[in-house]
Amino acid sequence: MAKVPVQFTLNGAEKAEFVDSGTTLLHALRDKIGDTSPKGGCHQGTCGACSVIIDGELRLSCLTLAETCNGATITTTSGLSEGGVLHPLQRAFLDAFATQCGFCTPGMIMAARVLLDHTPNPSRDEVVEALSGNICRCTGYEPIIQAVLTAARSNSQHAA
Amino acid sequence: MAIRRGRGVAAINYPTGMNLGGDPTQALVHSTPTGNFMVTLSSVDLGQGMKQIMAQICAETIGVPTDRVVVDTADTDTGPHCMGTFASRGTHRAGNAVIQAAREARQVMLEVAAEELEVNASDLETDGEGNILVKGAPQKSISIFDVALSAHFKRGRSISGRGMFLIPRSYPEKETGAMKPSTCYAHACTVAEVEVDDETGEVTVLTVKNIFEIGRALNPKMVEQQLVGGSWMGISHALYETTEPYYPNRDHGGTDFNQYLMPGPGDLAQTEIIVLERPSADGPYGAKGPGEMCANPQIPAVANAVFDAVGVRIDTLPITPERILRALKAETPN
Amino acid sequence: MALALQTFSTVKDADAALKADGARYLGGGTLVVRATNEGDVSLLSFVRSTEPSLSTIAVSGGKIRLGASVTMAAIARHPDLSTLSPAARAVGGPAIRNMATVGGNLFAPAPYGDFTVALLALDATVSTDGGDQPLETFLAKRDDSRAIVTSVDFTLPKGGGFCFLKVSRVKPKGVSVLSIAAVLEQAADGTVSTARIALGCMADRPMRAKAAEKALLGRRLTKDGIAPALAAVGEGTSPITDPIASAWYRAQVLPVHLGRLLLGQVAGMETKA
Amino acid sequence: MELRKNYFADQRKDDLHEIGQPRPRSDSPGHVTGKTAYFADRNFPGMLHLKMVRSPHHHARIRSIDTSEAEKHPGVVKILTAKDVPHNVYTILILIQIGPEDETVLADGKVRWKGEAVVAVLAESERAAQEAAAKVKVDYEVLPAVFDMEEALKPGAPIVNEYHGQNHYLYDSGECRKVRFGDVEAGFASADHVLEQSYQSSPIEHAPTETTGCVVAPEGNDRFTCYTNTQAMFFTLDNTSIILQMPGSKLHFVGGTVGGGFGGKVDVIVEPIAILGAKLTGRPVCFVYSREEEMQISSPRAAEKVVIKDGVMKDGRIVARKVTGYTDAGAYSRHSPYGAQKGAGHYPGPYTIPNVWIDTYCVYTNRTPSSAMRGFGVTIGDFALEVQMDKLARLIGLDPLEFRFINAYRDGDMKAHRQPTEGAALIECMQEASRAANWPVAEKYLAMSSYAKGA
Repeated sequence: MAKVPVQFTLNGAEKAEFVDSGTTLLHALRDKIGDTSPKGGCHQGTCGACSVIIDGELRLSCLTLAETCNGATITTTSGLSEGGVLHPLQRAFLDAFATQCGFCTPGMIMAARVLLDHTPNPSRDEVVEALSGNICRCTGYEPIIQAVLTAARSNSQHAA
Repeated sequence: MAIRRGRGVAAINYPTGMNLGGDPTQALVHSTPTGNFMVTLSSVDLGQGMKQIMAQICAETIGVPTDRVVVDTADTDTGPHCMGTFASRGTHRAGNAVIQAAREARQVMLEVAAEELEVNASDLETDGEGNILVKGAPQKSISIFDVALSAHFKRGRSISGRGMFLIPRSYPEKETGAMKPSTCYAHACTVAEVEVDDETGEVTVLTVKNIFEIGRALNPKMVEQQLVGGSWMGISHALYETTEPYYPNRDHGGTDFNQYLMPGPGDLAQTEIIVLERPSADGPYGAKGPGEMCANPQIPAVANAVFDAVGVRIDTLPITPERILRALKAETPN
Repeated sequence: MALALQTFSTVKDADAALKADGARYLGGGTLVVRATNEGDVSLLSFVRSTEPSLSTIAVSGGKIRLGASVTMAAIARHPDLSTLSPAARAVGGPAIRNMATVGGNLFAPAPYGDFTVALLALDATVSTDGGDQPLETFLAKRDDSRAIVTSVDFTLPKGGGFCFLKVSRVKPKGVSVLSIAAVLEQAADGTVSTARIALGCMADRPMRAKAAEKALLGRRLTKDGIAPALAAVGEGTSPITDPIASAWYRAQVLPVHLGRLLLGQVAGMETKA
Repeated sequence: MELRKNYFADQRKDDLHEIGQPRPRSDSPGHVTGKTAYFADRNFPGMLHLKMVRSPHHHARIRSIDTSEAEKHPGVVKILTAKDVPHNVYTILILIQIGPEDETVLADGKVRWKGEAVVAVLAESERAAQEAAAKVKVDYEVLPAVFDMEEALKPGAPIVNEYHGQNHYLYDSGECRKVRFGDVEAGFASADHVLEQSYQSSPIEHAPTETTGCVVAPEGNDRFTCYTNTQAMFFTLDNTSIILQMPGSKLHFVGGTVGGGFGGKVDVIVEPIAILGAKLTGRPVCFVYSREEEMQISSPRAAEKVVIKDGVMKDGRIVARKVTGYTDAGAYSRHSPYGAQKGAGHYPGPYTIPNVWIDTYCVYTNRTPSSAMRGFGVTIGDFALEVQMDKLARLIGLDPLEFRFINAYRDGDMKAHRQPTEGAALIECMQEASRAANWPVAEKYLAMSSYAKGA
C-alpha cells in the first residue's frame, strides 16, 4: 500500500503521520493521531458529526482526504478548551442542557464556533443556518440553538 | 393560494417498563473509605442521562450530595444483571434497585455512626449534605467521611447494599386476555396548531402545547430535555419519517440524512411543556417512564389539526404533502 | 486495490491521468469521496489539479467566469455575485458549501444540482481544455464526459431579471422537491421579451422549460398573464421519484411554485432558499 | 418547561434534597470536550474490518456460494458463511421463552429479505473488505415475495419464514393475542352510531447519529471483550453465548455512553458475528453499520395497520370498541411478537369502555425485520385511537376535548385486560391542556378528578 506523509497543525500542535493514500482526514485524526472528538456518523457528508475547522472554514473530515490538508491549520472540539477551562460555547452547551447522547455535540460545537468567529452576534436565523448541516436526533435542536445564542451573548459581554 | 389553519388535540397514556414484567434489574452500592458512594450497574446510558439520575437517586437515599456518588455501569464483568434500557424501564427498574441497595448501605452507615456516637441507629438522620445527626439534637453529629473511615479501618464493616427489582411476569389468559401489562402509566395531552398550504399540501406546525404527567420529575432539566426532544420526534413521525416512502412497495428507501426526512432546526414548532406529577405507587420517588410516551401524542394531534385546517383525513403515516394534496384533489375533482 | 490521490499542477496533466481505469476527478469530495466511503470499489484513484485558474472568480462588467473548483461558499459571499447567492446557498449546509464546487455540481444527479439549475437559466457555457459548449449540451452528455471542466461562463442579467426558488421538505437545509431558476426580461410595457426557465428534479438532470418560456413571451407577469406558461411548464418533464417526493407530486406542484415565483410571492423564500 | 405543582400535591413530598433538583449532568463535560468514549473510539493494533455481503433479492433460494476469489483478495483474513456459525438459527426473545428460533445469523439456503446477511468478510482494511465482498459470488433462484400484510395472510401466499409455517406468529391464544371484555356485539347493537375506520403506518427508522456496531478484542486468555453500543448488555451477551455455543464466562461486554438508541440497538446482530470473527482469527474485529445499513438494514419500527370499530352514544359515551391490529414483522420475529402483544394490552386506550374486543397479529412479509422503537407497540396505536376519537366527536357533534373527558378512565375503573385503573391522570392533563391551549371546556369537566368517579 502506498503510504503518504501528512503534516498539519492540529489544535496548535504539529502533527506528522504516514497514511494510506486516499485516507480521509476523519480516519487520520481518529485512528492515527488519536483525536476521537470528530465522530463518524454517516461518512456521506449528511450528518455533520465529523465537522472540523480547516484554515478557518468548517469542513467535513469524512469527505476530506488527509493528504489534501498538508500545511493546514486544523481545529477540533478536543482543542477548544484551554488550560482545563471550557470555551464559552462548551460552557453554554452544559448550562443549556444541550447535550443528550453527545454524539453530535463536537460537530455542533465546531459549526457554532465558526459562526461566532465570523458573526459574534448572530440572529436566531443565522444560528439555525449555521447548524443546518448537523443532525441531532435527541434534543429537537432548540436547546442547541439556545446554547449558541447564549454563548454569543456571553462573548459580547466579555468584549464589552 | 390559501394557507389554512387548524388545531387538534390528543390524549394518551403509556405503560412504564417491559410489558407484562418479568424484567429484572440489579444494583450494588458501596462506599469508598472516604465516604463517596459507588453505584454498580450494567444498565446502558443511551444519552437520556441514566447515570446522572441513578446518582441522584442513590444520593437522595443515602443522604449525601449527588456529587459524592459515582455510577459505574454497562460492564458485564462488574455490573450485576440488567434487562436493558428500553420500554421506558431504565429509571423505574434500575432506580428501584438502586434505592434498595442504597437503603441497605445506608443502614450499615447509620449503624456505624450509631456506634461512633453511642446512640441507637434508629435515632439518626442525614442532613443531605454529608452529615449524620441525632434526631432532635443536631449538635451531636458525625460526618459521613468519618463514618466511612471508621467502617473501613476501625470497625471492619462494609457499607454496602444489594438491590434487585423485579415485577413478576404476567401471562395473558388465552381467551379473555386478562393480564397485567404494567404497574404504572404516564399520561399526556397535546394540542397542536398547524398551517396547511392547500395548493402544495405542505404543513407547518406552529405550536405544540404538551402536558405530560410523569409521576415525578427526578431532575426537571433532564426531564425537559427528553420531553422537548420527544415532542420534536413526534412531529417528525407525524409528517416526515419513513424508511419506505411507498410502503408496501420497497423501492426508494432513504439511505442517508438527506433522504430520511426529519424536521430541521428551521422547522421547529413553538413548543410548550407542562409537567404534572402524580407519584406512582411503585416508582423510585414516584417516577414513571417519560422517555417514550413523550413522542406519541403529537402524532394524532397534528393529524387532527390537519383535518381541522383543510377538511381531509390522512389516516396513513407519515402525513406527507403528497397525501394531503391527493386527498384535497380527490375531494374537489378538477 | 488501495486508493490513490494524484495531484497535478496543470489541468492538462490531470486530464491525461483521468484516462486511467477507475480514475475520478476529485473536486470538493462530496460526490467521489462519499462514493468510496460507501464502498464503490470501481473507483480506484482520485485525480485533482491545483491550477490556480480553477479556483478563480473573474468578474468583468456583467460577464462572469467561475473556475470549476470555486466553492458554493465563495460564490455566496462574493460581493459581485449577490444575485447568485440564493442559488449557491441552496446547496447543502455550511460545511458542504465550503467544499462543494461549481464543477462538481454540474455532475450531481437529481435531486442535487440546484446551482446548475441556476446556471442553466443563465445560459452558461462550460469550458474544458477541449473547448467550450453550451451547458444544456454538456448536461445531455455529461455521463460520458471525461475531460475536466475548467470553468463556467455566463452573463448576469441586469436588474432583477434573475430569480431562483428551491422547494425542500426540511429547512433550512433539505434536498430539493424541485428547484426553479428563471431569467426574465420585460419590455417597457411590462410584457416579457426574453424568458429562460430551468428546472431541477423534473428529469434526472437540470432541464429547460421551453414550452413555458415560449408561453410567457409577450405576456405580463400577472395571474392571467402567466396562466398559459403554468399550463405548459410540465411539457417534456419526467420528474424523478425518490424518498423526498414522487413524480406525481413534483408534477402537481411545479406550476404552483412557478406561479408563485413569477408573481414574486416567494421573495422571502428566495433569500432563505 | 413548567412544573404544575398544584395537581396531586397531596400525594407528593416536595422537600427532598437531590430528587427534583436540576443538577447538571455528569456526562456533559465529556460530551462538550469530545472526551466521552463511544465504542468506536477504541482502536486496537491489527484490528480487522468486517463487511457483510447482503442479499440483493427479497426472497430467493441460495443455490451456491463461491468465496474462492474473495479469499485470494489481498488483505482478506477470513470469510464466514452459515456453516461457521455454531448455532446459526436463533431468535432473541428465546431468553424469555418466546420462540421458535426463526432467524439465521448468516443466510443458510435461503434469503427472506433484501439486505439479509449472507457472507461476512474480514480484512485488514475496510477497503479490502469491500473489494473482497464484491468478489463473493452467490447464485440465487429468485422466489415470489410478499410485501403486503393482507396479501401475506391470504391462503396461497408465499411462505416467508418456514420456521413459523404460516405468515403470522402463533400465540398460545392462536393466530392473534386476544382481549375479550363485555359483549362487543351487544354494544354495537345498542349504539347510536357505529364507526369503523382503518389506519396505516410505514416503517420508521430510529436514526441515531451513531450507527450500530461493536469492536471486539481477544484478551489472550480465551476471553473476548466486546465494546458495543447495545441497549441491553446481558441480553446481548446471553444471546451471543447461545449463538456461538460459548460459555458466558468467556464473554465480557463493555458499553458506556451510546450515541442514541431509541430502541434500535436492542437487536443482537453485530456482536455474535464480530466475536466469532475475533475467535477464528485471533485478531481484534470492528463491525460498524454504514449509515446506509443503519437506514435500510437495521430493524425499523414496524409498519402497522389498525382497524377500529366503535359504538358511540349521542351523549358521548363509547359503549363498544373493537380493535384489530396488524404488525408487519418483516421476515423474522425479533421483538415483534412481543410488540404486537403489547398493543393488545394497550387498547382500547386510556378510556373506560364496557365492551371491548381486541385481536393483534404479528405478520411476516419479505421486508427488513422490524423491531422495537420508542413507544413500541403503542405509538401507531395511539395515532389510530386518537384520530378515531376526533372522528367520533365530530360524528356526534361534540367538542373533541370534552368527548375525551366523558370517556376518560379514572382510578378504580376496570380495564379491558381486567386490571383496575390506578394512578390515573388523564383528566388532569386534559384540564391543563384546556387552560394552556385556551381550549375552553364546560365547567363540569374542569371539576372532574382522576381520583374517583362521581366527583
